[in-house]
Amino acid sequence: MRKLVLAAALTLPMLAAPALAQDTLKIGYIDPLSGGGASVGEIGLKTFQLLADEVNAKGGIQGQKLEIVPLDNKTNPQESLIQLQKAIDSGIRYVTQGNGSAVAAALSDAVAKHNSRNPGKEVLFFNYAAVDPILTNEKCNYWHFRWDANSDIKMQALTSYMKDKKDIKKVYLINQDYSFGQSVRTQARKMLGEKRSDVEIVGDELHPLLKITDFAPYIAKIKASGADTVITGNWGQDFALLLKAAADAGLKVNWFTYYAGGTGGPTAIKQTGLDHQVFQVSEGVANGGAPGAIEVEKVLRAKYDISNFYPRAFNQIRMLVAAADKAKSTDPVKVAAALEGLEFDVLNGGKGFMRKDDHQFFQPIYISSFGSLADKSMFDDEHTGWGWKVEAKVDTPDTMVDTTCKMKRP
Amino acid sequence: MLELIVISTLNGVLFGMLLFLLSSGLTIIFSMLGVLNFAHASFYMLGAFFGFQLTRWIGFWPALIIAPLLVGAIGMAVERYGLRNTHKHGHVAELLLTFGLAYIIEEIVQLIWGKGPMDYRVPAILDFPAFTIFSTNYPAYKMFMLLISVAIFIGLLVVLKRTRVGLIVQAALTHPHMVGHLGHNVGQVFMLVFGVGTALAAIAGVIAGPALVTQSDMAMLLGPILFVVVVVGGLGSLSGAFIASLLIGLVQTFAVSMNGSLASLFGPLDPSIGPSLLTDVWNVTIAQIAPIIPYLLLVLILIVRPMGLMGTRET
Amino acid sequence: MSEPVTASAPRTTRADALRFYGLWIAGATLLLVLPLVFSSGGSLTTFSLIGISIIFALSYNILLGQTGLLSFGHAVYYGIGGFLAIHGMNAIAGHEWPIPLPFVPLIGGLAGLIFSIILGWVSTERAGTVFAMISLGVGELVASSALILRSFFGGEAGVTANRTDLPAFFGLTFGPQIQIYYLIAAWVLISTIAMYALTRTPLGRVCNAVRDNPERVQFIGYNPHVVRYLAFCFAGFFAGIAGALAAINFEIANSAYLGLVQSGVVLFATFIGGVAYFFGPILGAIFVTYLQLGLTDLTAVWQLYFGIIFIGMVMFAPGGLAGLIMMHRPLARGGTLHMLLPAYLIAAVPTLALAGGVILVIETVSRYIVHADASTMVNLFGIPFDTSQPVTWVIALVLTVGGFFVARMTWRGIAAAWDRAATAARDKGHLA
Amino acid sequence: MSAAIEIDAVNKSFGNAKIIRDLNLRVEQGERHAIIGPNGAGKSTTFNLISGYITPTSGEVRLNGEVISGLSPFEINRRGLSRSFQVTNVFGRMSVWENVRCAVLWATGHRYAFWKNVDSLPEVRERTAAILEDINLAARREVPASLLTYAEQRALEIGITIAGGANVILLDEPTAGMSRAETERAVELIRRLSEGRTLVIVEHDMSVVFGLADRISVLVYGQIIASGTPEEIRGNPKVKEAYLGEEAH
Repeated sequence: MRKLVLAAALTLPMLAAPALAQDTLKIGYIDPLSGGGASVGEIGLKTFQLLADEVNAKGGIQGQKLEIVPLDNKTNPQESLIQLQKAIDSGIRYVTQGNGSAVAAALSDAVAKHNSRNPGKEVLFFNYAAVDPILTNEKCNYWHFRWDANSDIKMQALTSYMKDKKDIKKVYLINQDYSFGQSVRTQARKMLGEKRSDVEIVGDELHPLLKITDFAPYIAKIKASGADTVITGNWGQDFALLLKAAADAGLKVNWFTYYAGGTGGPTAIKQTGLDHQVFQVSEGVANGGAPGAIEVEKVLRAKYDISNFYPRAFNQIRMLVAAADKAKSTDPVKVAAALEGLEFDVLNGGKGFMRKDDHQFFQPIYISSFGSLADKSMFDDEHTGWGWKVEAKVDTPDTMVDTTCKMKRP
Repeated sequence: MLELIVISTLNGVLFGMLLFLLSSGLTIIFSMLGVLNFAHASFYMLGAFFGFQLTRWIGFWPALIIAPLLVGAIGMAVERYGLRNTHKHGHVAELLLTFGLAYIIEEIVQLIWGKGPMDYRVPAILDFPAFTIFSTNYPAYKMFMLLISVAIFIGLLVVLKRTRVGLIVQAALTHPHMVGHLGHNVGQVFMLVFGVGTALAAIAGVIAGPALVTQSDMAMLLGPILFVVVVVGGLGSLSGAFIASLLIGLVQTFAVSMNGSLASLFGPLDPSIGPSLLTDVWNVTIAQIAPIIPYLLLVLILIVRPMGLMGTRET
Repeated sequence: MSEPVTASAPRTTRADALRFYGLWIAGATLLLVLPLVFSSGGSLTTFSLIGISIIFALSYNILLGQTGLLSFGHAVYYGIGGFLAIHGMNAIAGHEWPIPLPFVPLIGGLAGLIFSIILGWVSTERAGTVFAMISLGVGELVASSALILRSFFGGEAGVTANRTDLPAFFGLTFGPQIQIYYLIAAWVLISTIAMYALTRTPLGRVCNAVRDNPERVQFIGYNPHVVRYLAFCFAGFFAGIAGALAAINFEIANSAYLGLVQSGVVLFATFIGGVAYFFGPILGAIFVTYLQLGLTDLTAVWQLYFGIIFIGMVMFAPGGLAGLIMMHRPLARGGTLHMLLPAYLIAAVPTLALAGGVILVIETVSRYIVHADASTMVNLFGIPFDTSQPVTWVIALVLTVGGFFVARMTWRGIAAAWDRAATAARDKGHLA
Repeated sequence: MSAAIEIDAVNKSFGNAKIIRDLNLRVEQGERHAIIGPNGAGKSTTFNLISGYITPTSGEVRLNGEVISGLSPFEINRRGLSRSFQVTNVFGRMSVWENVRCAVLWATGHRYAFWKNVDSLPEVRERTAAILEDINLAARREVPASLLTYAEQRALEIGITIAGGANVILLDEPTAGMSRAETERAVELIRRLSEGRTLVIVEHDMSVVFGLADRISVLVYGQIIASGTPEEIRGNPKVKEAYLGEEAH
């Protein structure tokens, strides 16, 4: 028991945060910075730090300096809540997170509870990459804002594109067996059915998340089904390994993906030699030609040697500044009100807006394919010499999906 | 359908042989030293990463030789300076040492190579389809993997049957307490056995690295399956490990190619039943539960036959 | 309960009894006043987590320390307790049952107990390696099943509840963390007393016998399988309570509760604390939780330090922190502890240098490789080092290598001093 | 009244090796019975068969008339048979006091109780204390068993064996490795403790055997070749040839 006192004495200086200086606005960045997801988390952190520099160079937010506080959540919901608590305890009023819808759901829930129990100390949660639709539908809440297109929106855009591709006849769905993968699969079935009832879904596979080391058996199944197109929400190693196995077996199909651009993805595509046969649905790539995006891409590559994975992070922080300007305050409650319905010129060109009903941001969505580059000035990825090429743009109105959210406003 | 069976069988046997490369070393180490090496899959991972790095520097073929030697040397050092000193604290302490070691190796690999997947490629000379069956290619590299594992399997048999150390190992497999009577060089034999066991795991790592993903979590993914293999086969039984490796390799490969569920067998449930445990169980496909089948098998085997398929010892 | 922790014979004196009860009262008082001394939100969170971890580690020690069962799947019962507590809270709120929050941990405990009763009989048939492997298999099985049985486990996202929806308890709503802290503290006290009491029962004693020699136990009338099974059930019960408290604290339960990582952490905590003494896991839980929370802020490679500390403990101090402390007890009783002091002080210098060197090597390598683009400055004990400078590499290597050789010499000095002190104590009749 | 132990046509094979061949043995109530025989004759195996450590391949073992072959060791123990081991087999990390107390618990009816404080059970305490007095370890009660001297451990082994109050006691070479003086004390102890109980003892030391036993059985190659009083055994030519004669060489 004596040890307890000692430990407590040691704990105190560490967790008792210094009084927050009024001239900085801190955003708690809650994402993995150690463990399996760290490489992704670090990229996000660098992106946000770049953004903070940008904002501060222009005089900050309402005169306050913007600071990003990295908080390592080890991609674990429980750990995220500890980090959230830590952030709140040190006076942070804005948190952002992106990796893992499970984490986002936990954070969203915790932020809502905190805000209802601690009026006057509200915290806002900015979600930059967790795409489970549930967060802006059944589990929506007023304090959560999402800048990434959720998976339904992406599927809406993807199927809008596929509608006119008459060579697509047999589609195979392969997804990770968890909430995101399941929503991809359900929506693909539903939306394809609505837009292309002639397309046959010849396979619908759910495989365990991040546990498969050899996708050869799955590829054998795809091959046996005679599919000409595969739709997958797979990310990380589940994507890289899937493509690797496909290349090994000589499977020649078109791949419609959500996350082919993630770390390791471009390398895997290049290895398989599938030139412009792997498509990705996203809010844009620098090769799309928007001047703002190109500029940012250059800075990120020069400074950190990473590509811009998160154009939405730019939309997010710049919109925060805009909302604060509109509200003439950085008080989270006022900023939240200002954000609702706010329109914004997005990084990759075009208009987007934060829908008031569910706090989901809508923006133009691009379908791009990965392969050899016609133009030398274009960006390649992961030093493969290949890069993204925009195939189609789906404008904001065509990406709209309904929401079941019944927002409870304070 | 037939092509699915042929391809799945080949893949299953291949995965099984890889498992055997690891489980054989694990089994021999367990028989000799009485300790289940929790870090065995970590040596497999080290093999893959060393293989990757050496391939970059000096090419794949030298790496195939040197990486296992390096890993074997590390294994010997672990035995000499780690396990031997911990032995006096009992088997639990030894098991915990290897448990901690698995943890540290993963962290060091992450420290050096980062957390992302490595760009570890199949050597160009083997990068072609070996044969095409019903329009599905089977990569030559996988045939090469199969060949290597079979060659090592045969080599292992020869060593066990024909050499002095092999005889000692065999004696240890059947009569573990006999190991104590080896005389003054028992330490050297232990060290050698640990070195060879970890080197075998490293060979598996070097050849599996390009075919599967070379990433810092590969040990964590494979480790538990490995224990399933040695326990299902029977702790301390080489033939059991062989059978269990193939069994689990095949079962896992075939399971993913099956879409059957209770719903497809008996028809869907009445939709008026809302989401519940029943609907979960009813609708889950065999493919979905493929990765947990080994654990189900483990628990079943241990209930029915606690000493494993071919085991003679109960603990 | 009439004796201090380790004594065995029933020679209870008044002084012993006083000391014994004094210890518990001191513990209770400490739990009571802690938040008054450290009142920041951060400390409350930390204390709450430590409390949960203490119960969990103590429950694990019923297996490892008391009965000699090395489990790699203890988190199953922790997680089940957590999930049932969440579902229980939702059910209570939904049906407006008059059950206040402080009783919810019992739901978790019972859930853990029931699952142990179901899974335990098969698991405990054998001890040793087989038990360890079954626990690993069952752990993986349940953790993976959690992702398949979505309606109950909520998939990746887990299940949430709102603890303030439950009926108030004497005006307490359990919204603020301070109320949760006291709820956890109360359960820590209850569970600790209960688990200590368990060690003083006939079953608790026979558990030790099974740990030491399961074969012989059969020849004094006991079925070791039954003994292991009962111990397993108790461990499951208390793990369930810990899981329920975690669920109450976080208001969420997800599959990570059940997983191998959680099982590994409790093994670390228990072992580092020391399995041979009842209070060992308490120390371990405090230490490991503290490291988990604290190291993350200081270094990106905290898990590596974690592993190194663990391996160091396994190799050099298998008795854990408690073992290290209790080693000194005979010397303290004999009044010869001071004889060690000079040797300790001399050894401290090179040992700290060694530790500093190792830390510097790790941090330098980590900065050099992982954060090549970020700041190259490492701040060690207030001294800044630039990892891009060769001089830092040289310092790190000199500290590590030099520190090791000098430290090894001074450790021999400790051994010699120990012998002298022990001999002196024995002369005074304080060592067996 | 039935015999304390009856072994009826028991065989035990390990693989192809027949260790026990058609063994028949009868130990009467209250008698001190010694089993002697050369190394490898199957003496320890016989004990293992009686105490349930191993089960016979064929044949039957009866305790007080009840068939016990096939039962678990703890079931046999609960029926009143207790045994010691040739290699000391105690609870190493527990104190002497704890060792004996654990052995007392089942017999005093406390079994798996988790609702009683083990320290406030007077009959357990008294019985443990009495046994410690009996085996002369009262002064060493706090010492962990693994730190005892060899002779002390042997005494503790006997203490644990008799603690449960079994009326049939099997002692496997209780004096092995002891000095002459220690052996004498041990024999005295065994004589005292076996008062009013049935004792079966395996022993190499002939002075112990002939000093202690009421009856002696000679086991050679898994078979009893002779059974009788010490005098009968001493005069038995078969025994002389097979066993005593051997020692004379």
